[in-house]
Amino acid sequence: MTTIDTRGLSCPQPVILVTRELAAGKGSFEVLTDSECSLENIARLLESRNIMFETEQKDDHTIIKAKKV
Amino acid sequence: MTTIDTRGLSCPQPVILVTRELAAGKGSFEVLTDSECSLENIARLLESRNIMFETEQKDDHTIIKAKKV
Amino acid sequence: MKKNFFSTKAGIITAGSLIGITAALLVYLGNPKNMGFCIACFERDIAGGLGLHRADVVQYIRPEIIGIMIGALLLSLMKGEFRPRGGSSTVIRFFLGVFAMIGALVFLGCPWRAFIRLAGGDWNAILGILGLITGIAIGSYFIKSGYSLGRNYSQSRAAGYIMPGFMLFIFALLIFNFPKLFNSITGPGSMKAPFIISIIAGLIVGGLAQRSRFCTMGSIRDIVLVKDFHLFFGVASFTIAVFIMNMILGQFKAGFEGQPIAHTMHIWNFLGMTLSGFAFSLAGGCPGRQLILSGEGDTDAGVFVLGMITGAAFSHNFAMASSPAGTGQFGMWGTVIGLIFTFTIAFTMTMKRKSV
Amino acid sequence: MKKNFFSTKAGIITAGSLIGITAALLVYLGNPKNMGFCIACFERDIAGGLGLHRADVVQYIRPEIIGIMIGALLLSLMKGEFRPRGGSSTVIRFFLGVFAMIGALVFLGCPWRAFIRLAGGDWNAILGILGLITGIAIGSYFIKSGYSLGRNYSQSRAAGYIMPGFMLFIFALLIFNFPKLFNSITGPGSMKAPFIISIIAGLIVGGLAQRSRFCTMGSIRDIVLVKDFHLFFGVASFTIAVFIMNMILGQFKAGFEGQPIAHTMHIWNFLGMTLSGFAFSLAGGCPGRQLILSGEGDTDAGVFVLGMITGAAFSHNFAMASSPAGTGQFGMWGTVIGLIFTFTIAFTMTMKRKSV
Repeated sequence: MTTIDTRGLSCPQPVILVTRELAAGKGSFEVLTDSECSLENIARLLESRNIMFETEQKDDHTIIKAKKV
Repeated sequence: MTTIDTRGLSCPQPVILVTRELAAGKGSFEVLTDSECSLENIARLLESRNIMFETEQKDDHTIIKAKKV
Repeated sequence: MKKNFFSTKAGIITAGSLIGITAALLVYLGNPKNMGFCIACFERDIAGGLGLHRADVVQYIRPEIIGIMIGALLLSLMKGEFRPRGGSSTVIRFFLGVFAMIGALVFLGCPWRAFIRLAGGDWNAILGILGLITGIAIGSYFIKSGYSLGRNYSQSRAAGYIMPGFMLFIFALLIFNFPKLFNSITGPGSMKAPFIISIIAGLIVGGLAQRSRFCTMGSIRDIVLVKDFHLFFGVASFTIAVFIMNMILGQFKAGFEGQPIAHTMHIWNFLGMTLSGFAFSLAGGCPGRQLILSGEGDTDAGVFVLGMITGAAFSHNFAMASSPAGTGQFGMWGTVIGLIFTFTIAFTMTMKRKSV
Repeated sequence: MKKNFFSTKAGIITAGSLIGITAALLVYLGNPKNMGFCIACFERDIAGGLGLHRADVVQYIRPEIIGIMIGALLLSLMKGEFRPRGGSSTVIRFFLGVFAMIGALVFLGCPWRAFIRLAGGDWNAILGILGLITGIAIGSYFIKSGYSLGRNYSQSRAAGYIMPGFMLFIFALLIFNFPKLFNSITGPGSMKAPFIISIIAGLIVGGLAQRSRFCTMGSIRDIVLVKDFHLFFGVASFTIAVFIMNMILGQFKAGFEGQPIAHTMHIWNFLGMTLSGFAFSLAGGCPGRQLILSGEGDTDAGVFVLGMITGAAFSHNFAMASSPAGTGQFGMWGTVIGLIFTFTIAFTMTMKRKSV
C-alpha cells in the first residue's frame, strides 16, 4: 500500500500528489495530512471521483484510507 | 552509549547539553552536530576537561565520539 | 470526519456572497470606492499608519485587516484548527510578500479588489484579472513541475500567537489614539466606514473565510491545475454579490476612464497583477488567505504578511506605486525586478525538488 | 577535524584586535564618533536610507553592514560552512530583533558600540554594559532552565542566498545612486568614512568574525553560563585595541557629559541595554553575530536582521529612540513593553520545553 505523506505541505501540493496517485493504476493507498483544509480538499477530490474512503484521526494528523477501483 | 543530538540547536544549547552529560557520571557518549561553530565549542570544552575524543564526518553532520574518565 | 458546511458548494457560495455584501456595504458606509475590502491597499494603509512610508494620503490602521486575522484566530481556536507551524522557506516568503505587494500597487489593488473593481464597472480590472490569471498560470506550471517551498513543522503555541498579538497591539495603539500613529486627512486613507462597523466586518469576513478556505488566487489556480471549480464558486458569488449590492446602492459606474483609485495604463495593470498573481501562487494563497492562515497559527503566512507591509513601504518610498495618474516613476523597474525574483525562486525551488 | 586558527585563544584575540583597530580607524576616517562599527546604529541608518523612518539625521545605506554579511558569506563558502537553514521559531526571532533594536536605541548603541564607547572614555557605557550583563544573565537563567526556540532545519540554497542577495541589492542601489534613497545631510548619518574604505572594512570584519565566531553577547553569556572565557578574550582584545588606537589617534575623551551621540540618563542606559542583551541572548547572538549567521545561510538570523531594521523604523517613528538630549518621548514605554515581550517569550519557550 502506498503512503502519501502530505504533512506540512502547502496547498495545492497535497491534492496534486493524490491526483497523481489516482492516475497511477489500481490499489489501496493512504494519505497523511495535518491540515483541515487539505483534508477537505482531498475528501472533495475523492468524492468527485466516486472513491470510497475513511479517515482516522491520529494525535497530530489524519490518515485517509482509500482504494482505487 | 548515550547519543546527544544537537543538530539544529542554536548556541549555547549544544555545549550545555554536553556539559550536562559530562556531569552525569562515566561512560562513552557521542554528540551529533551540524554546525562548525558548535563543533569547535564542544571540542574546546572536551579539551579543557582533558577528555579524549574523535570526530567522524558524515554527509550533513559530524559525530563526536568521547569517553568520560 | 466531522462535516464543515462551508466546505460544501453551498457553503462556499454562501461565504463568498456574504463577504461580497460586506465589501459593498463598507464602501457605502465610507470606505474608499471600489475598495471595500482590499487586503493589499489596507495593509499599505497600515504600513503608512505605522510611519513606514510617506504617502500621506494612504495612512490608517485599518481595523478590517486586524478583524480578519482575529476572526480567523477565534474560529480556528473554536474548531480546534489552530495549529502553530512554520519553517517552510520563511525568508523566501517574506520577499514573495514584498513583491506581491509591489505588483499589487502597480495595478492598485490585490486580487480581492480586482474582482471588487470589476463588480463596480471598472473595466481596467479586466486587464488586472487577465494578468492575475497569467501569473497564476505561470505559478501553476511550476507547481505541476514539482515546485515546493518545502514542508513546514510544528511550532510552539507562543509562535502561533505572535502575529495575532501584533495585530491586537496595533489595534490597541489605534483605540488608545497613540499620538505617533499617522492618519490621512485627505485621500483614500481618510475615507473610512465607522470604526465599529469596520472591526465587526473584519471579524465576520475573517470567520467566514476561515471556515470556507476562501481564496481568490486558489480559485483560479485550482481551475488551471486540477479543473476544480470549488473555490471559483466562492469568488464568482463574491463578485456577483458586490455587483448586485453596487446596483442597489447606486455604486456601479461602467467604463475605463475616471474610475476611483485606478489608472488606465493597460500593460501595467496587466503586468502588475501578473507579478502579484505569480507571487501569491508561489506562496500558496492570496493576501486574504495569508491573513487567515496567520490567524490559524501559520507563522510562514505571518512573515508573508510582514513582507507585504514592508513591500508597501518600499513601493511608496521608491516611487513604485501607481496613482490615478498612472504608474509611479519606478513602477516598471519594480515590476521587472519582481518578475526576475519570482522566476528565480520558481526555477530554483523546482530544480531542487527534481534533484531530491 | 581540520584546525581553525581563529577558534584558538590566539586566534580570537587576533580577530578581536583587528576588528577593534578597524573600528577606531573608521572613526578617524569619518564615521561618527565612538561608533566606528555600531551594528544597531548602522542598521538604523539603513532603515532610514530605505525611507522606513523620518529621522533625517540618521539615513544612509552603510556599506559596513553589507560588507560584514558578504564577508561572512564568502568565507563560509570558501570553508564549506555555508549551510542554508531555518525554521526555528522564525517569527518570534523577527520580534526579538524588533525589541533588541528598540532597547539598543534607548541606550544609543548595540553591544559592539557599548564596548567602543567604553574604549573612547564614555563612562555612560558602563551603565549600558551593566545592563547588558543583567539582560544576558536573565537570558542565561532561562537557557539553563531549558529555554529553546527549537531546532532549525536544512533549507534550500536559494533560501540561504536571500539575505546576502538583499544586501547586494541595496548595495547596487547605493552605487548606482538610486535617487529615492535617503541620505543625511547633517548629523551622524552624514558622517562617513570613504565609501571604498567602509566596504573593505566590512568585508574584513565579516571574514574575521565568521572565522572566529566573535560574539559580544556570547562573551558574557559563556562566562555566566559555563565559565568559559574564550569569546571574552575576543571582546576584551577588541576593546583594548579600540582604546589604544583612540589614544594614538587622539580620539579618547573621558567623562559622562558631552559624549558623542550619547545621553546621561543612567537608568535608561541601563534598562535599554538590559532589554537588548536579554533579547540577543534569547536569539542566540549579538547583532554582529546575526549578520554573520545570515551570511552563512542561517535564514532565522536573516529574519532577525529584518526585525532589527523594522525595529529601528518603529523606534524613530514612535519617538522611542534616544538622542543626546535624553530618552525619546515613548522610549520608556518601548523598553517596558519590550521587557514584557521578552519575558513572555522566555517563560513560554521554557515551559514548553519542560513539558516535552
